[in-house]
Order: sequence, then structure tokens, then C-alpha cells
Amino acid sequence: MEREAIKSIIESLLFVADGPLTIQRLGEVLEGVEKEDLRSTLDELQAELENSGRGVRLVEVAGGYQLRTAKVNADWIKKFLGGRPARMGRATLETLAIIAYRQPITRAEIEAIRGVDVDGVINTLLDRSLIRAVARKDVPGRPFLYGTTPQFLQLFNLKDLTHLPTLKEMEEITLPEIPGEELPLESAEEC
Amino acid sequence: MEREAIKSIIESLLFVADGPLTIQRLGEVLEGVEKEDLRSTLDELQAELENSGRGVRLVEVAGGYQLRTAKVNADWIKKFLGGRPARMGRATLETLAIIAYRQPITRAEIEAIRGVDVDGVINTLLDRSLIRAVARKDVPGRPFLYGTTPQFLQLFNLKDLTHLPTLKEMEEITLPEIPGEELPLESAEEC
Amino acid sequence: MTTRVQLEIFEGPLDLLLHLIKRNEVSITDIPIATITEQYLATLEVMQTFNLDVAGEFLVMAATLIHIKSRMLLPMADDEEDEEEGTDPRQELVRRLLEYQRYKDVADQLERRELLTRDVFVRSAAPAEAIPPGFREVSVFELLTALKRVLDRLPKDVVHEVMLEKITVREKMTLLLDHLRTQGKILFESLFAEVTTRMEVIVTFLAMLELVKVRAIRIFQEEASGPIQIEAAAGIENAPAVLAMQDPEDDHHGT
Repeated sequence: MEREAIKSIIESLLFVADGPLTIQRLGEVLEGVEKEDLRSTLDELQAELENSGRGVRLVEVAGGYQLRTAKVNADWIKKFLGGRPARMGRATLETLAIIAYRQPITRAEIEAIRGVDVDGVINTLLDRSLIRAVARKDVPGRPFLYGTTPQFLQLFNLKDLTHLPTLKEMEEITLPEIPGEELPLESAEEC
Repeated sequence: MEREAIKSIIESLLFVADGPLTIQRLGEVLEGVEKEDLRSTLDELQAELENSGRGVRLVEVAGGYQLRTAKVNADWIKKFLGGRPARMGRATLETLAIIAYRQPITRAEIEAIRGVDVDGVINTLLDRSLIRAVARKDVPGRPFLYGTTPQFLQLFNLKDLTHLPTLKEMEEITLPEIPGEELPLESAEEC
Repeated sequence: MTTRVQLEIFEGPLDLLLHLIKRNEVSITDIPIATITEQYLATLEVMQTFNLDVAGEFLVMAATLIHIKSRMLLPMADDEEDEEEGTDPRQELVRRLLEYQRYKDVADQLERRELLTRDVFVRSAAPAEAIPPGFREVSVFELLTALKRVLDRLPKDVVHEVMLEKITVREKMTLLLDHLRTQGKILFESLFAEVTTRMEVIVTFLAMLELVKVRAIRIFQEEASGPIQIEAAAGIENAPAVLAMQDPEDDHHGT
């Protein structure tokens, strides 16, 4: 197979892969292509993306290769993702916070804390797979106990629940960003 | 901002977007960049990806722009992803075609055209978010009226519904008679 | 077995009819009803021979064809209309076949397009960076940890009690702002000094959160692990106006 064709295939595979792709795995798909050739093609692709200042770069990470956005565009991506119309409301956010720190917790217990009906909010969080019913509480009515999901961890970029912020991290608080607000232009314009 | 920088940012945004990205949305993020400039940059990026035989291409679909793998690599991607790709059966395709051209349309109206029960197919299409109930028809029983979704456009790589293949006009074909009129005896007697 | 395989590909009676019309190389608009009916019935018979489940629609069509055929054989009086629909049955069938054919054609064309997940693919997994945030404010959680500490100091399970609390987040916000106006800087912990129920802790905490969000107050530490302090942000006098704007959203904080 031609080198350019291999490069194109590799780029396609990297694009659809949901995590870093190992040379090993690439070799399984591109049978017959030598590992060294795969590696040099990857290097070539990496250099091309880098040198032409593309918005997508190829990085070597976690023992494999992965396409990622160029660092220099980070603020724009944040602005793009942060400005999405389907943002979570304050009520949702706060309910999620209570669940995260108090799990497992029942609907009634959350309502007791927030002082308002949380049915709608709970459903939103369930829909978005940020929480799930983890068990039933052994009280009359056997209500569901809710806890957070792996998606929740992913959303907050947490390794696990023990990595939820602790008091020590309070020092890092300056002024929290208000969702949807623009990024400071100074940093944005550096790109 | 420099044109190359804009192109890089756009590529990053396309990469992280979870669906086709509209010029409108890009304009919201890249404030101050003219819509025409965005469009021409997108065209440029599209041409670049195309001409260099890259594994990822830029297509205009469902009212926006989306990065997709090159068609030529389809078999390799399928091999990589494994599993049997969900093939679309004839019944599904035909039903979808009828809904696409006749929307909004009821289940009974589709059945009248296809001559068979379409319950199962409709449910499959709803599950796959290719169609949705858009309203209820003001007739006895108030049946649902179905229409296609943006996912439908994405599936068939259509910019919008006006880009559907042209449906042959019924008028182009000489019908034996207008409904209600008699059948000419000459032709009838040939049988 | 080949017959069987072929039979199974018919999507319905109209599909079968179109197949027969094509095979006989006749025009849809001029169907030789006798021939087609005969072949249609023969096909159904084959289907039954192979114990295929002949769907009701196929049988209805068979009846329709026989009906049309019989009408074709009868001389048609000018004023005599079809007893069922007031139209000639063959004509209605032709119309249905033509319409169905149109959609079959476009279905073919659609199938030849670049299909997503067959010919082209998009990124399968939304990467962490692409997850809609909405609450990317990690600070909320940092604050909540503080809340947890306070809660842990309280006796467990006073859930019933909290239901009786009447204080609202908005009231607390006002109190806290007043407090800051007179005291200047206060300690985070002191907010909870006289609080006895979990509900009040939480209401106080939420009030503080609201104030941080509207940037009416600032929370900081002077050194790592040092005491957390709260002070009014610059321009605190504007805060009530900000709060007024927040009114609609505050409803859900009432106890």
C-alpha cells in the first residue's frame, strides 16, 4: 500500500478512535504494514499537522497516539463549549453538587436540603447520565438512592470521587466565571 | 486576526463539536470575523483536506459543517470499529423516503403508500432519531404526524431537505384517468 | 430455496406487483390484469408451499386483483360507477403503484449517497473537552467541601427539622450583605457560628454561593490551609440591584 494511503487511513482511524491508539492496534487493522512504517508515518503526520499550524494535532499520550485540538486554540474552544445554549441551570448545578458530596442520597433528602421540589432537576441529571440510582434506601417506600456516574467524573475531570476538591483548594478561588460570559480578550487574542 | 489562525481555530471547533457547526455558531464564537470570511475559510479548509488526500474531510451537511472520515477509508474504519454495521433495510429506507418527501405525514398515510403495516419500521426510525413526531393531525384519533430530524440529514449527507433527490412528478406520467373518471374501454379490454 | 429467498425480498404486495410488471415488460399504466393476477396468485401459492407466512396485505391485494379482473370482463355502462369507491379499481391500483414506485426510486438514490456509518464516520466518542459544561465552575465544589465540613459537625439526621425552617436563601443573602457592610471582612466559619440546623447551614451556604456568583462578595485565603475569609467585593453597594435582577431564579431556593 502507498504511504500516503496509509497515512490517510491512520488519520481516519485516529479520528474515530475514542482514546489513544497504540501502534499495536494500528498494526492489527493495517495488517502487513510494518511497525516501523506505522511509526514513521505517524511521525510524518504529526510533523505535518504541527508545521502547517493546524487546529488538530497528533500527540503521543498514554502509550498511544491521539488527535487533539491545538493548545493555542484552548480559549476559543472553551468559549465555544462554554457558550452552548443547553447549559445547566443553577438549580441543576446545586442539586448535582449536593448529590456529589452526599451520595448516596434520596430525592426527599435532597429536597429537604434545597427546600424545593427537585423532580425535574433529578430527571435532567438522570437524562444526562450525570447521576444514577445506585440502590434503594431501607425505609418505608424504599426510595431510590442516587449517586454520581463516571460521566460526572469525566465532566469535572476527576479521577475518582476522592479527588473532589478539598478545602485546601479554596486558596485557588478568585472570582468564579459566570457561565456564558466571554473569555477575557487578552488571552484569546494571543492565538 | 490572521486568516491562518482563524482556520486553525475553526478546525479545532469542528473537531470538538458534536454535530454540524453552523456559520452562525462559528460567528458567535469568532466575534468580529465576517460571515463571508468564515465561509471562505471553511471552503479553503475543505479544499485543503480534499486535495491533500487527508483521512478527514470537511462536508457541508444538515445546515452546517462537519468533519468526517474520507469515504475511501470506509472499509478500514469498519474493520477497526468491528461489529456489523447496522445496515438499513429496504423497508426502513422506503418508509424514510416517504416521510422525507411527504412530511408531516401520519402512520396511516405511509401505510397507504407502502401497502404494508409500518409500525415496526416507524419505531425503529424513532429509536434512531431519524424521524420525530412533529404534531398531531386534526382528524379523529388525532394521529401523530411524523417528520425527519437533523440526524436524517446527517445520515444521508444532505445540506437540507431541498437537497433531497428529485422526486419524479406524478404529473409527468400519463395516468389512464383522473380518479373518478371511467377507464377507457379499449385499454381495459386488452387484458 | 432460491425462490424462497426471492419471495422474502418483497416489501409488500405493491412491491411484488411492480416486480411482476417489470418481469413481463409491461407498462404500469397499462397492466394486463389477467396475466398479472394469475402470476400474483401463483406467487402466493409458492409462498404458501414454502410455508411462508403470507401477510394479510398480500391476500387483500389478491382479492383486489380478482375484483378488478372481473370488472374488466364486464361491459361498463357510462353511468355505472364502482360500488366501493366511485372510481375504477384498476385506475386506483395504477395510481398506487406509480406513487410507490416513485418512493422506491428515491429510496434507491438515497441509498447510493454517502451514508454515515457506512461510507463515512464522525468522531464516535465526545472527548472530555467536548462535554457540555454548564457548570465548569469548579469553585462551586471547592465551596461545597467547606459546606461538608460544617455539616459534619452537626448532629446527623435533622432532616425533619429542616423542613420547618422558614429562612430563605434570599433572606440570608440580605443578612450576609448587611453583615459584611458593618463588619467588613468576616471568617467563613463564623457564618455558621450560631447555626444549629443543617438546613440553615445549607441555606447560608447557598446564599454565599449566590453572592459569589453575582460577584457581590469575594472568598479567599491569605495562606494555604489558612482560615477562609469573606469580604464584600468592590462596588457592593450595587449588589442589591444585581440581586433584584436575579429574582426569577431565586424562587426555587425558598424553604
